Amino acid sequence: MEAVNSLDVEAVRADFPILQRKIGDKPLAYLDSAATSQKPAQVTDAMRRFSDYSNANISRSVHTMAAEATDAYEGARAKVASFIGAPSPDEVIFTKNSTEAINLMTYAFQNASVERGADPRFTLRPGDEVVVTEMEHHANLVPWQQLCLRTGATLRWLGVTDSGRLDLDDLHEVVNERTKVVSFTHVSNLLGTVNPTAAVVARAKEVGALVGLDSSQAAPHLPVDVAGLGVDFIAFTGHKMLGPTGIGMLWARAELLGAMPPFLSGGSMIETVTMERTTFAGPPAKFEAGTPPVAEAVGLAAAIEYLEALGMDHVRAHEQDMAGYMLEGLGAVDGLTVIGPDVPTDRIATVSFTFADIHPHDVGQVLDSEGIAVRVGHHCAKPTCARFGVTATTRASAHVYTTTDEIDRLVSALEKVRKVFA
Amino acid sequence: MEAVNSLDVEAVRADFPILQRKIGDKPLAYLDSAATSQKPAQVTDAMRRFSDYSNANISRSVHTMAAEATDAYEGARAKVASFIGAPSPDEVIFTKNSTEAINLMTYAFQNASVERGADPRFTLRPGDEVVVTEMEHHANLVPWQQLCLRTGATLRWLGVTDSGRLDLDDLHEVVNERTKVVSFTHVSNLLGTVNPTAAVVARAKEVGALVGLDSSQAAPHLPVDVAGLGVDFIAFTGHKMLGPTGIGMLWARAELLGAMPPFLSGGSMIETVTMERTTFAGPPAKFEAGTPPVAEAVGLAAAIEYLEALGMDHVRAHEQDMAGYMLEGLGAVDGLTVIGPDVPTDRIATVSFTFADIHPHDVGQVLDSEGIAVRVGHHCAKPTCARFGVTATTRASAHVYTTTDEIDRLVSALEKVRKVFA
Amino acid sequence: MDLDELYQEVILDHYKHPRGTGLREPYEGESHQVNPTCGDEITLRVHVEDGRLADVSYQNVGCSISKASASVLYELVNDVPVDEARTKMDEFTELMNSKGLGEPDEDTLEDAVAFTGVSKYPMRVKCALLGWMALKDALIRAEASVPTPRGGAE
Amino acid sequence: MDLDELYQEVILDHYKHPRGTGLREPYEGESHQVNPTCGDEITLRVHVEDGRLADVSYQNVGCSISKASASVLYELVNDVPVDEARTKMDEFTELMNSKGLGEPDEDTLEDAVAFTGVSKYPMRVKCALLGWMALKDALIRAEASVPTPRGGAE
Ligand SMILES: Cc1ncc(COP(=O)(O)O)c(C=O)c1O
Ligand SMILES: Cc1ncc(COP(=O)(O)O)c(C=O)c1O
Repeated sequence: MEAVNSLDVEAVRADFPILQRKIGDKPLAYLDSAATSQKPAQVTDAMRRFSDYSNANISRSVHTMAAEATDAYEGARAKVASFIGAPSPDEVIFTKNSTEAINLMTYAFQNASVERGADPRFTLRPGDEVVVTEMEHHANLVPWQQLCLRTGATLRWLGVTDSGRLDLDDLHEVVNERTKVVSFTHVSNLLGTVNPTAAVVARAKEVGALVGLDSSQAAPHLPVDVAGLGVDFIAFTGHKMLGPTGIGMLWARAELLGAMPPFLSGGSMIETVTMERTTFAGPPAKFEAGTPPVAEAVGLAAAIEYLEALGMDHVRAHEQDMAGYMLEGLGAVDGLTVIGPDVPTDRIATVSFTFADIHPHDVGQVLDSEGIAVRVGHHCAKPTCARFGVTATTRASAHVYTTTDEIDRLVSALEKVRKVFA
Repeated sequence: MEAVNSLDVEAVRADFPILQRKIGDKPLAYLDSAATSQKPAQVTDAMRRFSDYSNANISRSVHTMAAEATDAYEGARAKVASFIGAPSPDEVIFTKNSTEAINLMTYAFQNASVERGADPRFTLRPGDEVVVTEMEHHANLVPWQQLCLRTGATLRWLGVTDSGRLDLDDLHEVVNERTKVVSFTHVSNLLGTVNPTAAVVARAKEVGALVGLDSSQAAPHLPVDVAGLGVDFIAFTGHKMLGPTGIGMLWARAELLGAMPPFLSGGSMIETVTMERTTFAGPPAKFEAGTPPVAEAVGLAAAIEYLEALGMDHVRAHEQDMAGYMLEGLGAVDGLTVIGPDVPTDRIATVSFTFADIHPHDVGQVLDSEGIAVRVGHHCAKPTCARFGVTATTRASAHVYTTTDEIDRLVSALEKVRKVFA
Repeated sequence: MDLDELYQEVILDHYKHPRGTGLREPYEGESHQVNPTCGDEITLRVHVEDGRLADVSYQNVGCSISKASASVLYELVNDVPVDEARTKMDEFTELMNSKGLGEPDEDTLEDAVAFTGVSKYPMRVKCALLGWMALKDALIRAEASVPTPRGGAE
Repeated sequence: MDLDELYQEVILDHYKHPRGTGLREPYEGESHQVNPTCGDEITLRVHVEDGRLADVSYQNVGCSISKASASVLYELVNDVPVDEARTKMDEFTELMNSKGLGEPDEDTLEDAVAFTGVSKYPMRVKCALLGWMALKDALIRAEASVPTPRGGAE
């Protein structure tokens, strides 16, 4: 525990109207934040204010509301940039979610591979290699698989140890001079592991590969500093960091964005268009075709302000406390096996487990009857499940509003689960 | 005027909080609905209720809120399907906007053209032709250009007459046995023209080409019935039809969606995933990778309910009245030239014009000082501007909340514009 | 959240003591189905003789609902004329789509009436239907004489 | 919306009577710039002789702000040492990014101080800067001796 947990969780909870909800006659214990977080009133209020006062399309007109909307949208971009220590707001591309952000990268490779004069860093041919890990969310696996299928490149991956850590033993073999890009998860959504990015990034740089992170589960819980990480790109998503659905982000180095071919095309990403031919605007516009999620950007900016006001160090400390408390509580339950690191070091409070022979669907159903919301299933990480010999797990996950009391309720409700299926 | 305009515009206006706004000391006259429409309280309230009560990620868990969120999201899909007369909700794909919906189609062709065993209707080779028109929004032009560039197919287009109608004289030459797909705008966002879809669709079918519509400007104002239109796909967008930003829609025939390769890949669109290989879910999931815009779908459903409660026939009648009133008012302004049809038949109340030698930026700026919001520029339709020998126009556009009084204010404010720049 | 309504005694009993499990020979149609949201799987075989389902055999991984449903399926359609099995399949599917409002016929659906409560839980309806989807598919394959072991998932 | 603050007399005068228009020879650097949001364009040439901007010539399509700005640009930098022109360019750019808070030096920026009001209108700042972007680019091209008429837009 690096910092003292000084979040005033009760004050935080007062900002989240949904936490007052009851499930049947039981108060809600929302332990499914890794799937999507709840949103404080500050976020929904900001969006409502925007809709009711300044709503307009951006960048394209001279009227007052259009100027206000453009300011709000570009202000959100600047807020994201400063949140992750990006040198310039122009390095932040708004997408609809993390998944689109990652696909934007894979299609940069795919398109570069069929276009003339493309930057050679993005052209893939048979013999070239792409590296991921065995603990990826499908969002950072399937797009790279598809890319390899369409270009003839080879997909390779780093394994996972029995304790749920990245296996770096064969790092030098897997990431080698044929590797053109390494894309790996910053924090695993199934195992909760915070990965040792430095070693992988250093090796990628050594062989001249591009390297990026899926920070979908990192940005909500840890300070993320792209300069310090030394990576070329990261993807993350609004709805997991107290923000709205419908918005995600890709950050990439300016120079890289300049070299990448466009992905989605259409309005607002062009410089000039004739029937015969189009030239493109520079980044970030180049990658933001069509009307962007304007109100969602406003909500995201409010979410980041909220996190910043709490202080990301405190957010992290609370997360680590919750991780420790969960591991302790769950660890004491008979017949329960944690899948993932069993210590709170380099880990978030997202804990997957199996429980006796009871199927996670059934575990989740009984927990729901107690008002406890957890996620059950493969968590969009089927290969990680397969690695641990299961088809599904039950997963509890925390955020800034999570209390030890909610975790206690989870632990004791597991006894009820056992009773039903014994 | 086919139906009597029986919208109670004052009652409608009371539902739109933003219409109470002042610009400086002038009441707002929002005549920029073609860029983005305003949202009634019913829409923002529905989203707020969802956020504060049922917010959860969809389809992936068994807890109560996840079930409610899934119901809300799938309910929105069913609502869209019935709004456009689609035979099944599974034919509706949620995207982030129209632009993504159209790119989903163009990437289906691009991906099919490099994948083995793809449906031949989607494979493009040199010699194959793609047809658009000279009145496209960039969203329905640039993606097809890029597709042609990447596959070697040829882009062709139907022209526009001096009065702003689709030129069908060479329809049989432009759409021919080499044509694989025809994608054209249902209603022009610059000219306001409602296109005669039947002739083009019939010819496309005759030559065995797929045919689709960009209905971004149609769905907000006219009843749209996909069965009656006889097309293979249509794209449209939430924020122009009283709904939120961050959500758009692609409708396509079920059989076609089944035959198309996936576009974005990641979570929720898979059937099974190993490190080596992925198989995909059926439509619509297949095309909805990642966390979708859940709250936005809720808002969109509320917007459609709102439009349905008004009645699309009445919405259309009001639109046509506004078109007639605008054309009459603007037509009487000295030195003003309408670009587009000068009669309200087959036309929406989106009227572009040039005014003396005064640049649209300057027109728009002076109008803004009178509280009147119009759009100025090329409206993401540069080739259409070029066709009429201008680089930009001023465009006024209406929606259900537009009054004749606002149009009167526009007309008289033009005299102020003239005074400043005379 | 009335748990007892969902986890009826009958369901828990079929879950704990599934009937007819195991993959058996001979068979004319086989289907493999996966529930993509949770990864649950079933492989189901049908052996058709003289218009009867002479054997239905299966192997599955899944939750109590999907396992109980497969067990009940076995009881309902094993050694039954194919037409009658199809009728039961339609009845059960209808019940599952009834959102708790179905009024099943106990004479034809027997133990399967216990699934009425499941139909109130949209996230679990897929679990209950997984085996039946496999049956439907396996019957089609048997008829088309496509006995190769390929299901929707591969 | 104080229109007079935006459309100052000086600006309207330059708009109605632009100075120095037309494309002239000789020139060492030419730049073509487009404002992608509105389609406004300018082609601007520089003729550099002995470290001076011996001629700045241009042709443009655009709004009052972009036309007046190009005309003022001509007055400010034509027949001025290149270094001094660059200083004025930086000063003007800074003024445009000042969001209405800039306090321009009337001695160096002359008529251009009238653009202070424009800097409050984010949508119009690009209009005011279009000519200056062309000047910057044309000077780079002149120095690199890349006099080919290619601008950012082609
Ligand atoms: C005709 C037409 N097509 C496509 C679009 C693009 O819609 P969106 O920006 O929501 O993607 C628009 C609006 O901008 C339009 O008017
Ligand atoms: C690690 C990780 N990557 C990617 C994603 C995908 O994010 P989204 O669904 O917002 O695209 C998620 C969450 O679902 C995730 O946990």
